[in-house]
Amino acid sequence: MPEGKTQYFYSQAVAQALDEELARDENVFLLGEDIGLYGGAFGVTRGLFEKYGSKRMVETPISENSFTGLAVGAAMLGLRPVVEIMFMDFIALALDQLLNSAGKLHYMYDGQVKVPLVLRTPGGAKGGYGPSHSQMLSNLLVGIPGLKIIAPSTPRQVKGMLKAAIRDDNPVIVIENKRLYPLKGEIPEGEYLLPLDKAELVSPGNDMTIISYSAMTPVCLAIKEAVLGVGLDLEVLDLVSLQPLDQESIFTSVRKTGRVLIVEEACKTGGVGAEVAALIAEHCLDALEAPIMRVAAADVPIPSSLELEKYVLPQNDDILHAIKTLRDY
Amino acid sequence: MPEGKTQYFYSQAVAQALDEELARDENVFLLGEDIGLYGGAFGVTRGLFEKYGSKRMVETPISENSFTGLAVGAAMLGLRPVVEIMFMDFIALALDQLLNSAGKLHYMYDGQVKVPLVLRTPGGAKGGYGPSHSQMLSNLLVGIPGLKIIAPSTPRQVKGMLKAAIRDDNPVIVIENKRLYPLKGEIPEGEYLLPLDKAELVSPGNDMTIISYSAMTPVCLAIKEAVLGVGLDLEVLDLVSLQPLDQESIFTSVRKTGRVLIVEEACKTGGVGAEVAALIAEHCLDALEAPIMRVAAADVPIPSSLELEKYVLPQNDDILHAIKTLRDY
Amino acid sequence: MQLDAEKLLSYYERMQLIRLFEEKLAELFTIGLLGGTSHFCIGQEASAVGVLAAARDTDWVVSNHRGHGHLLARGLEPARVMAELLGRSTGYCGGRGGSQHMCSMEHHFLGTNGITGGGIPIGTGAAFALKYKAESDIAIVFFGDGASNQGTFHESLNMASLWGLPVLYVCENNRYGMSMPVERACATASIAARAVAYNIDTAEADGSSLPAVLKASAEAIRLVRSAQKPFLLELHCYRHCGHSKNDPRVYRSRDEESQMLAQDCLKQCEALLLEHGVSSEMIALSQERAKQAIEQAAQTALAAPYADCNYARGGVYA
Amino acid sequence: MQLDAEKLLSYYERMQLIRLFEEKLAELFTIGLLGGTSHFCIGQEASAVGVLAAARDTDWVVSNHRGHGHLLARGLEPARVMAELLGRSTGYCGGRGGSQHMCSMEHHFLGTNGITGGGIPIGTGAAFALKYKAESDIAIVFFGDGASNQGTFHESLNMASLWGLPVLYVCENNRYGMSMPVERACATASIAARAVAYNIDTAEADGSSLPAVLKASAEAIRLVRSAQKPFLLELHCYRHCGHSKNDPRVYRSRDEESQMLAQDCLKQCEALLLEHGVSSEMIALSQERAKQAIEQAAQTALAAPYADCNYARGGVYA
Ligand SMILES: Cc1ncc(C[n+]2csc(CCOP(=O)(O)OP(=O)(O)O)c2C)c(N)n1
Ligand SMILES: Cc1ncc(C[n+]2csc(CCOP(=O)(O)OP(=O)(O)O)c2C)c(N)n1
Ligand SMILES: [Mg+2]
Ligand SMILES: [Mg+2]
Repeated sequence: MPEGKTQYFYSQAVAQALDEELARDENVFLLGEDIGLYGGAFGVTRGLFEKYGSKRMVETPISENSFTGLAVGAAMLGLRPVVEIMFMDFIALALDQLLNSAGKLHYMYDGQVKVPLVLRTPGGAKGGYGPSHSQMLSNLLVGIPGLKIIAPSTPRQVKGMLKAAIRDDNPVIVIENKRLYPLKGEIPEGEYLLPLDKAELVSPGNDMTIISYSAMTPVCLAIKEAVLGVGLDLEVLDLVSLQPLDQESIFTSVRKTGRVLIVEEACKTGGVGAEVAALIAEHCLDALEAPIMRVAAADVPIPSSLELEKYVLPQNDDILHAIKTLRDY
Repeated sequence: MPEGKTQYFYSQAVAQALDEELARDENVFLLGEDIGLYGGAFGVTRGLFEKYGSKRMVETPISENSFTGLAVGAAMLGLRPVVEIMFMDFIALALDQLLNSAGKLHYMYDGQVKVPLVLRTPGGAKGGYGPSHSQMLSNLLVGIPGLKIIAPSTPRQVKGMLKAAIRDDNPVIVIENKRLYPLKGEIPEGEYLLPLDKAELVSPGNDMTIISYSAMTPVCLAIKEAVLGVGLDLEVLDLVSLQPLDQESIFTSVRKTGRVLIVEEACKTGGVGAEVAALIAEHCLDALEAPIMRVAAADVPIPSSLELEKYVLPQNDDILHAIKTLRDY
Repeated sequence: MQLDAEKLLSYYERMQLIRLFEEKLAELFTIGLLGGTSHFCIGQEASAVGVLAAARDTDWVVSNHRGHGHLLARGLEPARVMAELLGRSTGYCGGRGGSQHMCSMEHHFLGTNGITGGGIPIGTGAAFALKYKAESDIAIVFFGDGASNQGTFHESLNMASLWGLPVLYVCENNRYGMSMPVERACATASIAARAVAYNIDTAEADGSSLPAVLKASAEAIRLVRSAQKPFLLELHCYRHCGHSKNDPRVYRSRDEESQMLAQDCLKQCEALLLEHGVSSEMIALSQERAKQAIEQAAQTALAAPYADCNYARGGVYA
Repeated sequence: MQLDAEKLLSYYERMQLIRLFEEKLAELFTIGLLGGTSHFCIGQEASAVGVLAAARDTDWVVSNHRGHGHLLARGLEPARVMAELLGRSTGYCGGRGGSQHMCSMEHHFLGTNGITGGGIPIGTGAAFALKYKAESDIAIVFFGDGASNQGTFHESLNMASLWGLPVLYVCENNRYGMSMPVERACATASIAARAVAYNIDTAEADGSSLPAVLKASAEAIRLVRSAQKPFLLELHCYRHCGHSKNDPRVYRSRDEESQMLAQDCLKQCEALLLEHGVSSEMIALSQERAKQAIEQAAQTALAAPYADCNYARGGVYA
């Protein structure tokens, strides 16, 4: 991290993006529970209500399915709703409108409509929130046609991508992360946008590719530092975009290192990691010098106890163990 | 197919299982839309209302989320509800209760409760039903901890497994298929149960493993016959159980043939096929003589037009093409 | 809304057009030219035609699975609606949508919808946008008695009321949701009675009487537009046909059906035309025009091509 | 339900126990011994204690995210509830559930629930099972004003009414859903008013008055049990605390809060005890007993061990 430049929290970066887009385009409005004076469960939208008022900052009753559907209808008529689902765990309630409306309308109505909807929601465990407030549910969403899905891991990424998402004419799910909100990072001066379909090679290396996203990326970067000492040079690739996946970047890295570990906070089975592994096994088999490994949450609910939670979520030791296995293969 | 023995439709096999379990255990009841006199959208429950009456055959208002939740509550108190969701596409409406209640309660309440719930639903395209009535949504469900998920492909399988599912103390999703309902097959005489966690080697072979489930299994079996002529001996493995996956059977077959094609009706991205591929790439890499290939539906909504639908769903030609690619690799 | 003979005849002709359109579909099903499934509104034509006659062309319409009447009443071309059902590239959605997923933005028709209750929040969102942009158009959402049991009904009406959204909810209560009689599915005697829970004004009308529909919806639309708040109009109607293809209608009696058929909206409208001094010959001529239009539409649609492979697999993102 | 001094004192002590339990939690949060989040019911103790005092021990209870009061009023051991919150293996769910996911089948307590509105269909399903098995117990479902905006409220009440299910819906209307005032979230003046849409009988009562809660819920429970049909009881109450940890309560005034604090259910109950001739000393003694119980509970809970790794990763299937 370069010294001297201003560092912002991830949550501030989200707020900046929202603020700038609200100011830029009056068709942009926010919709969700307690996003007004309260500022949202994690304080992300704090201050925006005072600035933009109740027309642009629409606080809803607790009706996830219908306010998401309402946003779809509003988007069809040209507004650009930014929906907040307070915890990602609650997205299941809104899934019908995402699956059967938002993702399908542009295609099934033959391009007559666009659904420029953004849905922001924090996934991941914050520590002790328990089974219904801790899940990283990327698995549920990836594979729903018509959705774009991003899971930025840094303040810089989330600001530039959220702004791009709001300007994009498609439904975009922005997976934020409770553990990322209080992390700091540099944000470029002035306005900038980032593409929604590119992975980021956050740290090049030669010996092994670590693929991760959301809050697991900083974890993997720290592990990279840790294993430098034993002479292992990891390449850390942050997926950033979960749908579409940036296959080229993935394949390039795998072809370079020949060894792949995928690290995610979601449950192991049926997730983004599985898709990435399957793509690699289809397109880069010859480059592989070792099995494709995945480290992810155990396939159980996330227990409330802080102690138990640790055994369910991917831990540094799990990652280190997998790295060692791959190295020794 | 052996001659002389009685053949039953897949839909009849489902009905037989329901009938036998309703007769056996009075805690078993059916719950869903239009399952009474109407017999369900596909006639599967026809005749059961006349036999068991309105206490055991509970017709619901159109309230998928809550009647699924109601079934969860009833199951906690010891009943054994068999819920029908009329088309699998509607399961998104009930997903919260599956994700945050049914799948979690036994674990998060520390084993104090069991949720012996069965949810039956037909997935898949029947031809021209369009974007909201044709989806195979296995992708949405696989990876939800605590659920068992099966997708039987024959009358024999579905009868024995549905009966076992009803007796199982966990929530079990039974994915039926509109295209399978009118297919015939033999059913053993007398009562039998089949395990919920085993794949079935439906046709052994030496040259290549084809892994499929639900309505793609008969398609793959037909293709096996077709390519025998060109000297290719396919091994067809029907997953049957999508969660948990029968890893041993998968790995055994892959180690035998060294070549794998996964065929599914769901969208390609993020699905069961990806998980199977990922498991193989982790556990059987050395046995692979060619990339792992997948044939699945395109990642778009399923168009209504019968002509267009063909281009989106996996077709025989796609499968044959993949087989050729694998063979020539 | 004044109802002179000329207007009445034109509404009658549109209702007739809808009826014949679906009878033609039934024919095409039978001879195997039409696949998939669809839901006819035979018996409910007055509701579609009446409500949409009372609306502005620029008001936005959201429909449900039983939408052919709404589509044709809104003025979409029968040939292109038929083409959509036949999966042809000239259909309103190029064959991608079909009966339950058909949209024409040009007609301010935001789509039929295959998810029961799924269109209710979408229409509410359209009203939200109209209010946001301070436009004077309103949203009109059609749904059935069965759909009023979905959570979306409750959640959406609540928001519409809280936020004063200009939306007319039109419940076509045809007594059944598929095979389920409304009495066994809704714990209240009427759907309108439910609106109390959201502080929304309501009216009920005989959905088989075109004048009653016209009157009630003109009044309701006026209120919604001027007061900028939602309204629920319950239209009591009946579908003479089955729920969808191959419905033997075991859940209701032939007696009930013939009683209801006697009150058929088209028959009622014919009687009214005669009262208004329109001759039988003119009525017959009108029927003939509708028939010709449908024959023509079917021919045009059947002659149209299918789109190709690239079209099927592409276009998921804007 | 007769309310003599002795009973009243025992209810008071239970309310006191709940209050002190949560004040202890606040302490543990502050010194970092407690993680996660939880929602206090400070101010709403009379509702939990009153309703459950009127219920049978074998009636089945479903709670929501704000469930400590319901748990303790139901007679769960404070030490084991606290242990659950602290994630210890002696907790009712071995630490897996925590505040929002705690269950004790032994107490016929079907669980707190972290999904707003998620418990409503579950409790309705419990009532379904009770009716199915022809048992005389009923189900009691606690939820808040905010939860009444979820589709599950609408869908579940409709089914309960249609099928005559023995369920008491208890809406603890504390005027806010998180930061959202009920007037901005519900289009009706009361939650009870919504039950009309499902043909369900209702009553409203002052949730800060223990006698009022006792009376209203005894009556409601009697009705539900005897008539085998649902009932909605709306209890008007107030949480003096924030929604959860770290809530600066910007959405309401300190003035409002102090007015409501003056009507605090514990204060009211103390006055009533004095009226009933219970001396200040006896009240003080009761307070002391509750305090000791909580201190003891906290010590026991804090001394308990955590479960191990295998326990965390196993046990997902029965
Ligand atoms: C979410 C969902 N559940 C169930 C269905 C199947 N279904 C289609 S129409 C229908 C009945 C709808 O009844 P109603 O709303 O009264 O409309 P009607 O068919 O009578 O016009 C049902 C159950 C569906 N399409 N979507
Ligand atoms: C589905 C869902 N949406 C949102 C939340 C976040 N949340 C937790 S409690 C709450 C407010 C609930 O209000 P109310 O039902 O009135 O209960 P109260 O907190 O006032 O006791 C909200 C929005 C949640 N837990 N679940
Ligand atoms: Mg109906
Ligand atoms: Mg509240």
